[in-house]
Amino acid sequence: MKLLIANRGEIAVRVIRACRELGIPTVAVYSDCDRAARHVRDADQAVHVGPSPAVESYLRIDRMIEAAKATGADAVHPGYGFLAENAVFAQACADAGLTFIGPTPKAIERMGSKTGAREVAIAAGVPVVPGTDAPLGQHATDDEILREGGRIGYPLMVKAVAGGGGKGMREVRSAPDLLAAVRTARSEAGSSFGNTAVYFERRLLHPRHIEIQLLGDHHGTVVPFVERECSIQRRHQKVVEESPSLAVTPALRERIASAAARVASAVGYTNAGTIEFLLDQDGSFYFLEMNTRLQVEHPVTEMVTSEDLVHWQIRIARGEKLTLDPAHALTPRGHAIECRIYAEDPDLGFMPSPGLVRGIRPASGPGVRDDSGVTEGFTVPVFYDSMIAKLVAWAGNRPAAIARMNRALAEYEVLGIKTTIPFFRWLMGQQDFIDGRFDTTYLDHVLADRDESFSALSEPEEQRIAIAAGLDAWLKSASSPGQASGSQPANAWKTAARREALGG
Amino acid sequence: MKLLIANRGEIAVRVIRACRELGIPTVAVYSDCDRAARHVRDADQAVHVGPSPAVESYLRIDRMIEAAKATGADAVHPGYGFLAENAVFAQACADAGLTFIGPTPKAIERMGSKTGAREVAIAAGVPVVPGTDAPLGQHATDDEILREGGRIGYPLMVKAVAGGGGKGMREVRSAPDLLAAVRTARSEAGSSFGNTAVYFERRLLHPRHIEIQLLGDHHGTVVPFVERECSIQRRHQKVVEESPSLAVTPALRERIASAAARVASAVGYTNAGTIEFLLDQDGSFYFLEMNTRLQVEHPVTEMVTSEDLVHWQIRIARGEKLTLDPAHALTPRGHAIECRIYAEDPDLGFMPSPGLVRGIRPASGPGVRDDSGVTEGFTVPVFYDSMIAKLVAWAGNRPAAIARMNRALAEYEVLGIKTTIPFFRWLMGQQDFIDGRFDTTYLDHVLADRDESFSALSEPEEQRIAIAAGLDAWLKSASSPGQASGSQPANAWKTAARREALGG
Amino acid sequence: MSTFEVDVNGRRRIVAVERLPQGWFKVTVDGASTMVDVERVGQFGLSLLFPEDGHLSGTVQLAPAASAGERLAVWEGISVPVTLNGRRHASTDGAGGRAKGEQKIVAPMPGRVVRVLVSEGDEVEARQPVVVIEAMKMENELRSPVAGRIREVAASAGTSVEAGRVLVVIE
Amino acid sequence: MSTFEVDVNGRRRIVAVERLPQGWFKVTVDGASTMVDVERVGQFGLSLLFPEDGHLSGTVQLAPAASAGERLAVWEGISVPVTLNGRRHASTDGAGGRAKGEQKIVAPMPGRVVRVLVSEGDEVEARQPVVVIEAMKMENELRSPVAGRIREVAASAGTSVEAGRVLVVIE
Repeated sequence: MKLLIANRGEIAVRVIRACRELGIPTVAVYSDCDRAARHVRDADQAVHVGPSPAVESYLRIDRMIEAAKATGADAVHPGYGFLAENAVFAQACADAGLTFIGPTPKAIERMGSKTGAREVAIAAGVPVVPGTDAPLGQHATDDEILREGGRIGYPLMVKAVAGGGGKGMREVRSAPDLLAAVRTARSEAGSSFGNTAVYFERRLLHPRHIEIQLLGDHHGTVVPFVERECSIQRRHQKVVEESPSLAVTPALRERIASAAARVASAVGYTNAGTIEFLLDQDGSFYFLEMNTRLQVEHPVTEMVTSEDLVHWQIRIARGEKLTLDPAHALTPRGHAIECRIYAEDPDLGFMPSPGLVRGIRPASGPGVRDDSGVTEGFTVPVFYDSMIAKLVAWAGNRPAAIARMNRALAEYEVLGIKTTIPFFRWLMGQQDFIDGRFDTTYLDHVLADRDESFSALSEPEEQRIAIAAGLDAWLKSASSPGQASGSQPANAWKTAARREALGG
Repeated sequence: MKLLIANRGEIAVRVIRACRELGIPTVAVYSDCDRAARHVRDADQAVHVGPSPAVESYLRIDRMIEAAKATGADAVHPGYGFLAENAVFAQACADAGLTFIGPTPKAIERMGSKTGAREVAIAAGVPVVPGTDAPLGQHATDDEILREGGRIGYPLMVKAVAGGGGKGMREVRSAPDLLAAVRTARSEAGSSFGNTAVYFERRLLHPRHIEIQLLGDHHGTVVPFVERECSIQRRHQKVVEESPSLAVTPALRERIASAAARVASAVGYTNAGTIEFLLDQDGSFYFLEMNTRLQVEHPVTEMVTSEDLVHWQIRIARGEKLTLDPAHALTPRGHAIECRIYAEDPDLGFMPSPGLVRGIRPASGPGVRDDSGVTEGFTVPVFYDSMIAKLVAWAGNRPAAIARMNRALAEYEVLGIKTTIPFFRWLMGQQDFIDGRFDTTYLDHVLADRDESFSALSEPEEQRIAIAAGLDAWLKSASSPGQASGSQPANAWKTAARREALGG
Repeated sequence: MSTFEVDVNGRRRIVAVERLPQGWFKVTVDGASTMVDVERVGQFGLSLLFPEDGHLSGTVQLAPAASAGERLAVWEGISVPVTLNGRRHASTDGAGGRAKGEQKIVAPMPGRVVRVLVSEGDEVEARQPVVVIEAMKMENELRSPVAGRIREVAASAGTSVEAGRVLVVIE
Repeated sequence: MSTFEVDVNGRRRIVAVERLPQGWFKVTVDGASTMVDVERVGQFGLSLLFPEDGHLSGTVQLAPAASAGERLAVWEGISVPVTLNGRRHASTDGAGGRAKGEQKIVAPMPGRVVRVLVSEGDEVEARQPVVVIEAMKMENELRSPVAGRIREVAASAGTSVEAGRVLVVIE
């Protein structure tokens, strides 16, 4: 096997690592701005697939197939995002004789439609969030839309049928806002997914987001794993995930896992996938959607079950049987937490903060796993999702895992750009998070009320930084050529900048 | 609790991490050459304890106690090496009212004498390697020495009573070499440990080094852990350790672990310790010695048992009960391998290769743990053990752990100094290692026969490096101030060196 | 002795640095002095020890940031902007005060301006949203890094902007 | 076009570098040419792509080593010494041959010379032990990095030496 990774950044690095461990040569693809990216350097071969905008590179199915042909790759891993849930891509791989590391095009298509997936769940006897059965097409009248909204009840969610990642999704609290929300969601969905169809779902008031990872082989076996808790979301985007969930008892775990397995089996699902549920305060759970790919948060499952999901993806695609013990997959060992480290400034509303990484020293040591995708000297581009690393802490129990995550965040150094590390340091200290008192509305609520900076330092800490800056300027001026010690300190940083620009 | 770490380098960093996770403030100590060392920077406080030679700094008991007093520390972790097995130090801590994170001075003293430890093992009904019961004092005559040697039989080992780490140890194959070996061992032992007493042990021909980690609390509980396999040694120094051992069946594990627990219980052992055994080809095992401290290789035990030994050391010292399940401690989860990465040049007889670390990018990602003690900009000193990192790979089984270690070694970058990484890359590919066909004599034998470089590259690889060097020179000359592109490439690296010397 | 104006997290401090014979430095921040033992570590790091202040230890990384002349200091996972304004001017009286001067809010990526939330002359608070820009199919609020008054609004809703384009100037 | 003499792992190669209009380089090593797309990454790294040679990818790190003028190239966990001898001299005929010139074996740490295993005029092989030095209470063999002839022995058994002291010169 030779495997082409139709993706970039940390997930491409993750897949390359798995391939190296399995002795499989790898092919990376890259756009203009990713020429010096880590995934390009770590792969055995690398093929340029176009300009920086994703539609001209990482979303170009034809270029991916060409790159595979040019390098003799016979398998393709789509990662997540980009073409990962694109049935046309999976079919194009199959047509070109390439093994697609994922489910069949049919399964992707079936579960990729949110309303289609709901039908599958209903048929499998799995409860779904009350909502519209059929999507509202482009020509639905305002009256039809309002009638359907009234039937579901408020608050409700307007969702794009082809949606994902929080895009094309709007919350509506009362009828007067519905028509505007439908218009916005349609416009977003049209530009993001090329499909303006939307549907409505009742908005549960305080749901947790609980999801079940599963694997299916080509011999009819489907194995569900212990749940992941992904309720810590900002604007419907997960930022912290953990496993297991404090809200799930072993008995409930059995029930949710078996529901997830029923849905997957109903479509003959193969390879890795995840079924997302909303867990209501009364313990009832509802099918939300299925992600027909690997998830960003797969490491927390790996850490508590001792399985390697990417290895399994490749082995399943090769036709191997799932030999893992189903009881083992449902029994968590300790507790794992993942923080998604983004190149964003949490103090400016989580604005993307792309730029040149001047240095990176990821956290390490006992119980810490760093899956980062950037190195010193790489410029985080503006064109894609700005996640630069997944940081995972494992420990024997949840409080110890939080303490370890705190330790890891404090030792993680990213130089030159802003990241969300200060935000996570704050979150790990929040009593509600520590006590597990949260649902999917928690973070947006807390952030809305919050006005302080996440990067606030104590007076002694700020003084220490001022001292460091003063000493830095002193030392730079003292070492400048042709200058007596400290004579022209005002120019110290400018001189340094010139030197740095010259140096490699 | 505030904890002073009476050590340096990666083990000091390891202990600081544990303290941060437990919310305990830390105090580092440092010698002249360690001013900018990572352990100094990571601790909350740091105290200078003397010049670079260890006898003037890290071995100064008085300075350690003073540093604790000066900073208000009330506990001391000795790490390994330096004062870790020094009963006088443990007693001095106790006398100063400091909690020593380790066993009692009495236990250290009792088990620190190799002949005394043999007596404890014999009394506990644990077999020992046939050897002299009483040490041979300074005044033993040549006749007495030769008679005792004849009684034990050849080959035999001459060992310093106070020895450790391969020092003061000599193998003797026949009687004519005995007197010279005793003289050398005595001289080494005298300068290393201030004690010239030696004893003899029969040399097993193909033994494996198997050891049992254990913990004892202050409430009479002793828990032994699954064995570590440490037969990969160069000149009696461990370089690779793993857990579990391919040579140990569950039944044998039970027997060795229970023998280890009997020895520890016989001296009322508390805190972390390790009992080393030789495992003969016929399955018999012999008590070798006890290390009354944490070991370098403790991470492999942590990875296969999900316990944190340094956390436990601190908790035990605080008086907590050992609540872990003994059956769990003896049941390995998967397989872990550790490589000790040294600043040594494996192609020049493993000569120490101290110097300025220009950059370090440790391996990371799934199943990899890096415990490194150096950062970019640190000069590895010539004064101490040259280990700069412990790299550990975990996977579901041994072949997968070896494959992962290979992947991790290939991605580990240490710039500016030579390390033993190329040696480990070679070792991981040796069929005897892969098949588990080795004993403590394996590595020295293979190395003696071997003449090729560990850093040999293929012709295309060397060409690629030559290409990189040529391009580097071209780019440097092109960016030099006041020079036209490529006009004076000969000076490119010299110009660059000047700039690098100027820069921070 | 050299004196610098240093802005940390938007707060200006006067830092005086004096090298002592034994190699340590006497550093005075806003009038209070402390003894510092400093070592460079790597390209951008400084290890600080305070031998007369409880032997405290800490490392500050000072790497160049995206805006020229600014550094991003990293301390225990927290990063804050630092600027160095050079030798103290005799006329400066800003010790302890807020950093002065204009602040430009620029588009951090190519995108489309969705909404402009302020007008010229408005007073804004630190971190108040001023412009909403759509990029990567998500709406992002651009906020003011400081409290101040809007001097110029150079963006209008519906227009496309390149990365680095100045949208709002705050003084 | 610029031409360099590059020693990799003790083997000399002639490397000619020519920039092509589209930004790639034509690099000729000992007469064989290949197309290279190169990017700097970080302080010392170079990412190489060979667009016309199977799209191969690899990163070489070239950091300064302890000996002045030498670099230590790191490739997939293997590090090898690299020196650059500058422009090719018209008289050089060493293409593909062994690196010429003297090699000094220096004490890598302070210690005591235990044994000297060679004499002036001896022929030694690459990696043959030449001096045994005791440091950190362990005996360490110093080996010759190259094959050659011992030109000078500057060490004698029993003497203490400082780090960096030349012990043996090989030509």
